[in-house]
Order: sequence, then C-alpha cells, then structure tokens
Amino acid sequence: MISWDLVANAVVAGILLGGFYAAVSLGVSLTFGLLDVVNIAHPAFVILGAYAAYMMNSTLGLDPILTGVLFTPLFYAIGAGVYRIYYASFERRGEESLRGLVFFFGVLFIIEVALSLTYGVDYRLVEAVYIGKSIELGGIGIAFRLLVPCVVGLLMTLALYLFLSRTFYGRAVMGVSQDQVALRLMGADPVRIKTIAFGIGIAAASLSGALLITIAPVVPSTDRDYIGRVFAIAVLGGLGSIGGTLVASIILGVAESLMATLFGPSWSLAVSFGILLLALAVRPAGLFGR
Amino acid sequence: MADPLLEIDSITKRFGGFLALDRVSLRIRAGERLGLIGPNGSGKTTLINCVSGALPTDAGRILFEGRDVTRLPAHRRTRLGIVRSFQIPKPFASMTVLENLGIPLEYAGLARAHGAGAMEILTMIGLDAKAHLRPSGLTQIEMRKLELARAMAARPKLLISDEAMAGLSSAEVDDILAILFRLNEQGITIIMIEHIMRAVMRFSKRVVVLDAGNRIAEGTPAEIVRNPAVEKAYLGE
Amino acid sequence: MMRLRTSTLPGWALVGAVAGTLVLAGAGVLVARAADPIRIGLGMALTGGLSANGKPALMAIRIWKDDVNKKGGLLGRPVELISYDDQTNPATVPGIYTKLLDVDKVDFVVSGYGTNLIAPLMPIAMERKLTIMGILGLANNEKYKYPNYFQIQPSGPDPEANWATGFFEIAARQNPKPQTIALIGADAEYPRHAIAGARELVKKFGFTAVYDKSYPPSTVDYTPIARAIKAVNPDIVFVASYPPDSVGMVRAAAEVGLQPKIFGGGMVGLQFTTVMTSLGPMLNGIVNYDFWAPEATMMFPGIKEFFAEYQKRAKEGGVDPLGYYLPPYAYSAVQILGLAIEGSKSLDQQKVADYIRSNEFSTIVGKVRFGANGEWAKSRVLQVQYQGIKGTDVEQFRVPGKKVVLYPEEFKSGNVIYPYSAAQK
Amino acid sequence: MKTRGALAVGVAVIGLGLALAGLGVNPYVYFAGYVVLQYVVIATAWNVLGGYAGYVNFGTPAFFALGAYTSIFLIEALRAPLPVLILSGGLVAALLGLGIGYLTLRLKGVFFSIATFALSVVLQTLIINWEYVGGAKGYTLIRPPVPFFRSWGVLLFTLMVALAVVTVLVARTIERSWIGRGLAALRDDEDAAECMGVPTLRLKLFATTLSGFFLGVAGAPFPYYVTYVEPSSAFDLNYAVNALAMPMIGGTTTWLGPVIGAVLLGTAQQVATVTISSELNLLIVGVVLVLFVVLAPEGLTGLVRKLRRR
Repeated sequence: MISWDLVANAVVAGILLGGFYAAVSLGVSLTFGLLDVVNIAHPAFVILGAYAAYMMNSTLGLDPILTGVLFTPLFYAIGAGVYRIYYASFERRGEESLRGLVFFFGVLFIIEVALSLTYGVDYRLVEAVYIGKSIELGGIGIAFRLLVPCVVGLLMTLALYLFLSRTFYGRAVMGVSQDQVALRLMGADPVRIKTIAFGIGIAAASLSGALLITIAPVVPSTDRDYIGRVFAIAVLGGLGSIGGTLVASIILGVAESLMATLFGPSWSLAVSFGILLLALAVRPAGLFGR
Repeated sequence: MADPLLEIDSITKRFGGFLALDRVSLRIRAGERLGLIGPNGSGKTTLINCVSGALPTDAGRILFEGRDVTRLPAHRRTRLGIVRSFQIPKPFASMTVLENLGIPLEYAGLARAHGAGAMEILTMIGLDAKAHLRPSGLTQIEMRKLELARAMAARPKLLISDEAMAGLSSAEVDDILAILFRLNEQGITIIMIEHIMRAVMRFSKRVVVLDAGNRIAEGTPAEIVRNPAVEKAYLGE
Repeated sequence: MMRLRTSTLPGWALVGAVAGTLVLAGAGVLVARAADPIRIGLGMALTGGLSANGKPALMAIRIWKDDVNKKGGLLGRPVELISYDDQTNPATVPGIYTKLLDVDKVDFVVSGYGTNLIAPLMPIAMERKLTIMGILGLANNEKYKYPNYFQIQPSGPDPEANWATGFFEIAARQNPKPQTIALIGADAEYPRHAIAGARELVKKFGFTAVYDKSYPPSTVDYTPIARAIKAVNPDIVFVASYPPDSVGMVRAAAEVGLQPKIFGGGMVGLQFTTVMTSLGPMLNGIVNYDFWAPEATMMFPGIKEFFAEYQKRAKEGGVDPLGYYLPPYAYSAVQILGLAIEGSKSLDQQKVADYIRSNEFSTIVGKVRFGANGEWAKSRVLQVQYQGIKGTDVEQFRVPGKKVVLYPEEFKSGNVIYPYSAAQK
Repeated sequence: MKTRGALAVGVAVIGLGLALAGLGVNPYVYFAGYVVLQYVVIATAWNVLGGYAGYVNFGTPAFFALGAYTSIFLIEALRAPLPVLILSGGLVAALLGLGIGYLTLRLKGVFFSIATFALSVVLQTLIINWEYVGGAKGYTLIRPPVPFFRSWGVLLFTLMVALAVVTVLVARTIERSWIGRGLAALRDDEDAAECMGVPTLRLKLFATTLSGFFLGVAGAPFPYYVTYVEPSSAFDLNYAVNALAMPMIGGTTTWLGPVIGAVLLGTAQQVATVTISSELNLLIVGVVLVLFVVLAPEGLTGLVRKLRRR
C-alpha cells in the first residue's frame, strides 16, 4: 500500500531535513575536512548557538534565526580563540590527532555543564511566526518550521562554497589542506588562515543551532545526538567537499524520512549509519572525496 | 641469464583508467647493481610498490629466487629478502634509533641466521653515536641513513633504495653511495631509483629506463647516456 | 559534608577539593551525630536526561523536610536529607545506595526519579529488607513482587493498562463511536510500556489498530511520521512519547494537518511549563494523561501552600516554575513515609512498611491507599484536555479551565470537546 | 619487572582483593571498587588497540554492551553461570572486534573511529528492537542467592579484581613481546612496518579481537551489578569517553598508563558522585581532560619519565 503521494511527501520532508543537516555539518566539513581538526565539540557549539537564540527569543522576542545571524561574529571570535588554544597546545607540537580529540571532548563537557548551570536542564523552545504553519504545493505539504531552516542551510552552503572558491582567504583555506608550502608562497600565514576557517566553522555551528531550536526543543545534552550525525555526513560527503556535504545531508535526510514514512521509523537512524558504514567500506574517501 | 634473483614477468598496473605499468618485464641477477630511472610519473615508484608488495598487480608475475611472490603480502616478501627503503624517511617515531632497527631484525632479519646485529649496522653506517636518540633528533642525512640502516636490519637479499639521496649535498651523496657499494660487496643485490644521474651512473652496472609505464631502454650507463630514446623521454621532442 | 557552590574556582582547586572531600568523607563517619536526626537518603537525577524532573523532585522533597522540621521533626527528632546525583545513569545507583546505607547510615531510603533509576535499587532494597518509596516508576515491582515497595505514581494495580484506560474510555463514549486507532511511541522504556498497555485496551474496547510503529528518541523531524499516520486516516491517535518527541509530534500534527477525532494519550512533557508556554494554542484539543491540574476538584489539603513555597524556590533554582506535574507527588512520597514513621512510632523497616500497607494516607495529592505490588489500590491517572489556550503567557496555566480534567469521574471538572478539530478553533 | 615477578604481583593483588573481600570492610567500598576496576579493564582493553596500535575506537559502548547483552541472553535462555557468561561475553565481543579489525584494511585514523561510532549506533538499534533481551524497556535480572560469598557486592568486587589483574597482565605481556613491538611499529608508520616484515593485518586483527574480548569481559558481569540493563545506559557515551580519557591521562604507551588513569579518574568520579553530586562532576571531567592533554600530553607516566630524565 505504498502511495506515491506519501513517497513524494517523504522525499520532500527528507530534503528539508537534509538542508538543516547540511547547516549543522558544514562547520565539521570545514574544520575536519579541510583543517584536519577533529572538533568533536562542534555539536556543543551548535547547542550554544541554540541557547543564544533561546535567550534572545525569550527575553526580547527576537526571531531565532535573526539572532543566529547577529551572533555569528561573537561565535567567530570564540572559534578563533579556541583554535588558538588548540594550535598552541597541540598542532604546534605536532601531536594533534588523538590528544586534540580528548581536548575537544573536554570542551564539549565544559560547554554542556556551563549551559545547564546557567539555564537549567528544562527543554527550551523558541517562538516564531512560522512555527506550526505549513503550505500545500500540489499535494505536498511543507512545514515552515523545516522550510526556513532548510533555506537558511542552503544559503549557508552556498555562501561557504562561494567563500572557498571565490575569495583569497577561501582559496587559502583550500590551500591549507593541500600544500602548506604553496600557501606560504602565496604570502599567507597558515595559522592565521586556519584560525579564520575555524572561526567560520564555529560561527556556522552557532547559526545552525538557531535552526535546530526552531525545529525541535533543546537541552544542554542534545549535542550528543548530533556527534554521530555530523561526522557521518562530513565523511559520507567526502571530507572538505562542501557540495558533497550537502548531497550527503540530503541522502541521510531522505533515507531517514523514507524509512520513517514507509517502513517504521524505528530503524531510520540505524539505516543512516548503515549507509555510512557501507560507504566507508566501499569508498572510504566519501562520495566526493579528494 | 641463468637463475635470476628477481624476475618480473610482464606486470601491468592500472589506476582507474590510467595505465601506470604496461607489461613491464625485468630480470635481476644476484649481486647486481641496477639503476632504475625515468622521468616523473614514468612508473618507477609504482614498479617498486608492486615488487615490494605495497600494491597488488593487475596482471603478470613476480618471481623471487624462482618462487612466485605475486600474491604475497609485503611483509612476507620482506622476510624472503626483498627490502625497500622509502623516499621520504618513515622512521618509527616513538622508538630510539636502535629500536628502529630492532623491528626488521626481529620480524625479518632473524629468519636468516647470518648477518650483522643492529649495533654493528649502526657502526658501519655511522649512526652508532645516535643509537639512543629518537628520530626527531636526527638531521636530514641521518634520517636517510637510518632509513638505509633499518632496511639492512631486515638482512635483505635484494635492497630497493628509493631516492635515498634526493636533496642531499654532494658530499652526503658520496657518503650514501659508499654505504651502498659496501652493501653490494657483501653480496646484497641493489636496485637504485634515483634522479641524481651522477650517482646512478656511477653506481649502476646496468640501467633500465621507464617512460609512461613502458620499459624504453636498457644497458650499461654508457649506452644509456647515448640512447636517443632516453634523451627524448627526458627532454621531450 | 562539604559542598562546593561556586563554579568559578579553578579546576585544580576543584580537584584538590575532591581529594580533600574523600578524606573528610572517611572521617565524617566517625564524627558523633548531634541531635541524632532521622536520616533519609536518596539518589536523584540532577544531571543527564531526567534532570529536568529530578531537580524539581528533589526540591519538593527538601520542602517536605523543612515543613516537618518546622513542626518539630519526626518522633521528636529532626529529619536530615542526604542526596546524591545519580546522573540519570542506572549504573551509579548500586554505589550511591550502598554509600547511603553503609557510610551515611541513613535510616530510610527513597528512590530516585523514574523507572530506570528505581529498577537497580530493587535488589538492594530486597537484600536488606528495606521499606522503599518509589518516585514515579512504571511497573517496577511486577517481576519482583517485593512487599515493602510502594509507588507514589498513581498508575494503579495494572500499571501498563491503567495508564491509558481513561483515554480509551473517553474515546469509546463518543457518538458515533470511533473505530480505528493509530499507536505511535518512542523506542524507550516508558513508551514501550504505555504502548503495550494501549494494545490491550485496543482489543478490550473493540477498536481496530491501523498503525502501530515506534521511532528512535533522537529523531529530528516528525512530519514523515505524522504524514504516514495521516495516510491511514485513523479516528484516534495514541502517542506515547518523551518531551522532545512530544513537542515534535504536536508540531508535526499541526503542520501536516493530522486531525484525528481524539489525539494524545501518553505524551510526557506537555505537563511541563516551558513546553506548555511554547506550544501555546497548539495544545488545544489534545487529550493527555496528567497527574495534577489547577482545577477545583484537585485542591487537596496542603497543596496550595506547597505550590506557594515551591514556586518561590523554583525561581532561584531554575526549574519548572509551576511544578504541577511531579513535585507534589515527590513530596507526597516522603510525606507518606513520615506519616508512617509517626503512625507506627518506629524506625523499623518492617513496621513502617506494614503501616504503609494497611493504612490510608491523606497527602497533598489526596487520599492514597496502596494495593497489589505496592501500586495505588485504585488507578488515578488523569486524562485532561487542553482548552481555550491563547497565546503563550504562563499565567493562564495557573487558573482552572485550561487543563480540564475529563477522567476519572470523581475528579472530573469539565466536558470533552469532541472531535479534536472543534477544540482548535 | 620480569614476567614471573609480574605474575607474582598479580597473584598478590588478587590475594589482597580476596583479603579485602573477606575483611568485611564497608560494603560501599566493594561497589565503588567494582566500578573503578571495571574501568581498569575497559581502559586497559581499549589501550591495546588505541594505545599500542594507534587505532582509536569510539565504539567502546558497543563492545561493553555486547558483553552485557550476551550475558542477558544466556541468562534468559540457559540460566548460564557467571564464568560462562564472562567467557561468552568476551568471545562475542571478540568476534565484533575481529570484524572491526577487517575495517582497518580500508579505514585509518579518524575514519576508523567514526566507523566504530556508527557501529555502536547500529548495534544499539538492534538491541532496542530485540524484545527477547528486554528491548527498549530494559531487562530486569533477579539475582539468585549469592554463591560462596557474603553478598553479591563482595563476589562481583572479587571477580573484578581478578579480571582486572588478568587483563593488565595480558596487556603487559603483549606490550613487552614481539607483538607489542610490532604494534608500536605499525602505530608509528603502518607502511614502514609492513615493509620491515611486520604482518600488520594479522597484528591489527589480533589487537582488535583481544581489545574487543576484554571490553566484552568488562561488560559481562554488568547485569549482575546493576540488575537492570537498558540500551541507553549500556551504550552510554561515557564508556567511550572514559575509555579514551583514562589511558590519555595515564599515558598510552605502557600498560601502567591506563591503570593509573582508570584508578585516578575512576576514583575521582566515584568520589565526586557522592560528594559534589551535581553538574560540577561533569565539569571536573571536562576540566581535567583539557588540562591534562594540554599540560601533560604524554600522560602521567610520560610526565614522570620526563621529570626523571632531567
């Protein structure tokens, strides 16, 4: 009794979800894919952004996504600061991978605790005019609560893509991952470039946090649900490939959504990770890997 | 050529659509000093990887001492006596220089009863003073020497030296060459891959030239220098 | 016991303090006890998944302690409370309770919040023959049948089925009687129980289940689920969910236009103030289980005073500002323990348990009598319907008429608006 | 320390454990001790793969839970006794270990870590939907009367002492054998190790299997300890974090590192649970992690080594 109407709706819902997943994963794709920094605390910064949106929404009634955009400079600065600490403690000594991982685990805990000490552990939600409304387009329903984050996610993807391909700093970031010597010849300081890129990654995380709290309620420990997802997407998309990240996000979103609609949602997450495992086994470099 | 030590029988290797080695054949006698040259991307490193077992071949056979080793994993070939050094030194960073030699000695070298111990090798190669340092404390030339010393600790019958001299000064090149000559005198067959022509020509008895995955020339150094095909490959039309 | 309050201390100082505390904790046992208080110990979820409920529960229990001590304590002795954070992790429970019993030498223990945290306490309680008050666990004693266990959650003698009985009775009473039902629940402990009970009730009331699925708790988007349910067009939708998915389902239902005749049942989270204020009018028409609502029928003696105190403290504590769901029950659990200690004039575990088993208690959540397996003798799971909610102002939830009690009959405070869509206007 | 000496020390520790068990000190010690020792097993087992071979396993919860759920299955199906449970839990987890060993053929570094993480998610979903072992509702174990010992707490503590000693002895033996040296070589450079005659695949398979075995062993008695097992606590992320953090704090290159790390961090967590008992507990873990990796990158054993060299 598979109806095409349902399938079409599921695919659309999956694409919407995928747009949001892309937003959450972009930062990881940038920091992990291009800078080789395994920032496992990325989802914690997402939640931090979500709480910023919550705070402005509950006190000033500000739109969560507008807040997200307004806060990006602050989070950029935080990200840059974190990277400087990371660089001074690990990269400069050439012992980044494993210890860096533990470092970021620590950062994740610290953010979680700071949030629950400040805001308590209640579920936090935001209010916005577009929550709870939807439109019908040719038999396909689109919820604004998901459409808006998806559109923002796509814009973020596009912006990051343009930044990386069209600007001097963007090309320098791409260069960092490939050839540090060539980068120096360009007259760019790799540490500075990486600081900028990491700052952008964290800023993207905070903005996607605003999207997250628009879609679903958030508690300080929500970040743990996203650790697996964001790295799965970044790897599946091919590290450092912005387009690949978007495609992988949509694949995961659509797979989850189709599973939920047609076969029972119970297995949807396992299917996503099954896809990842399969992809890793067959093509470790991801879909669009370099 | 009776009883070659290594016999490469028309091996082929593809990367996707790119033909890296096209039915390359080569025979090497025990005790020989063979130079393997060719422009960048000609397939030298791929050939070495196929012989050492780092890459599987798509077609063809590799015989070592008459035994088919085509399907053997790299470490088994090392134990049989095919040992290589790396172009970019890959020392075991957490171990001292002496311990670095312990690994091949334990895993491959001791399979053959005769041969030098780790300290003897270090003395011969001039690294004995640094035996208890970590590789991070070595200079560039010392790293190269460590790479060679470690290969020797596996007690090779065939040593494949992959650009052991790139970036070294002229005196340092002579230093390494002297070591290789000495090894050869001890009966070790050596394949040298090198861009430094002066070194290859001085060292090799026979030189093989690869270009675009094909063997285009073979002969004594003197013959190779005069070979028009080689000149064309290096200089273009 | 030393407590560290400031979070501004540098980390190393904290580590040093931990080491110091270890020494102090050892020495503390030897210190003679002043005034010889009665000690009650418990682990409570102050961090982790259930902490949003655990913190208010602990606050309620502290209020009880202060109330009792103001009146001169129990049996003339002051009451002292010792509590630890179980981190919502069942693996910490055995350690915490042995510490309470053997190092802190508490006289009584009370359970932590939630089925998962009560379960590991059961064998410890049984080995030591303790009297144990459970704070909101579902069917914890079904396998053990331990006589000295008592559960304050009003699920009743058959917890799985009683949970949703009211919901199904209300549905069956409508005319024309709805026929088809969809069951959806999270892949977690409570929802699985609730769905299992609901399946029995589907049979009992003669409905036809047209959809019966579950989803992982970390699901982000619930619109595909809502749409799949909409596709089979059921008359009733029964949802058993935890807070984030409850919110997800309610929003998704609104967005895809899922309009069954009755919607709700077993959604945890809609009772929380932060959730109510953010969902606002989207709640209208939902029929859902609850434990308390500010309706005239629910005004038991002492509850107003309790909420006055609780809401005062909640402001500082950063917990649920209204506290209508769990706190009064947490309070009642220790209230019953206190009454039983006074009533039996004993600190003997067995005597206190016997007293609890054979008496009825008047608590701030009404009259409580325990029956089989230590559950309430008669189920009192409420079914309420959200009606006439406008905007997202928190004050409206303090007055009657917003969460109308439909079931059980003796606490009924209004009539159901049927179908669901009619209540949304 | 010679191997025979280590063996003697091991036996002595077990004896000490038995003596402590017989002594009848405060029962709380047994429960807290069990948890700390469980972490000694977990950290040591993790380190065989993560520290010796350099493959960071994020899927520790999967192995631990597999041990626990193998026990539950065998209790439910056969009422199998504890020694059987421990062996079976270990073997089943070892099989999973062998499986991830083959993953190392294609996946290195962080890719391997992410794959193990994904594996954990998939396995958790399987367990959630497997009603026989309790599914999402969880499984309640009614413990039979305790055999030989005064209480289950004492029995489980003694058992964990023995398991910890065995695990550490095995890890130490491996570390000092040709296998340990081969693993160290492949950790430093896998290509070079293979070319120096080290059978890297076989060693990696050995490491993943053995590491999996002991992680499963650590989880096997867990149902008896908590008596209630449900997927979200059996697959708790904390196991992954602790398994990684403890060897890091102690030092990853020797057997002593994970032991020191597990005892320190494990004890600190136990103490914090019953003293600070709030969010600060997690904060301490976070701060300690950050400080350690920044200030003592080679762990405590590395720090001591460095100080001695001066």
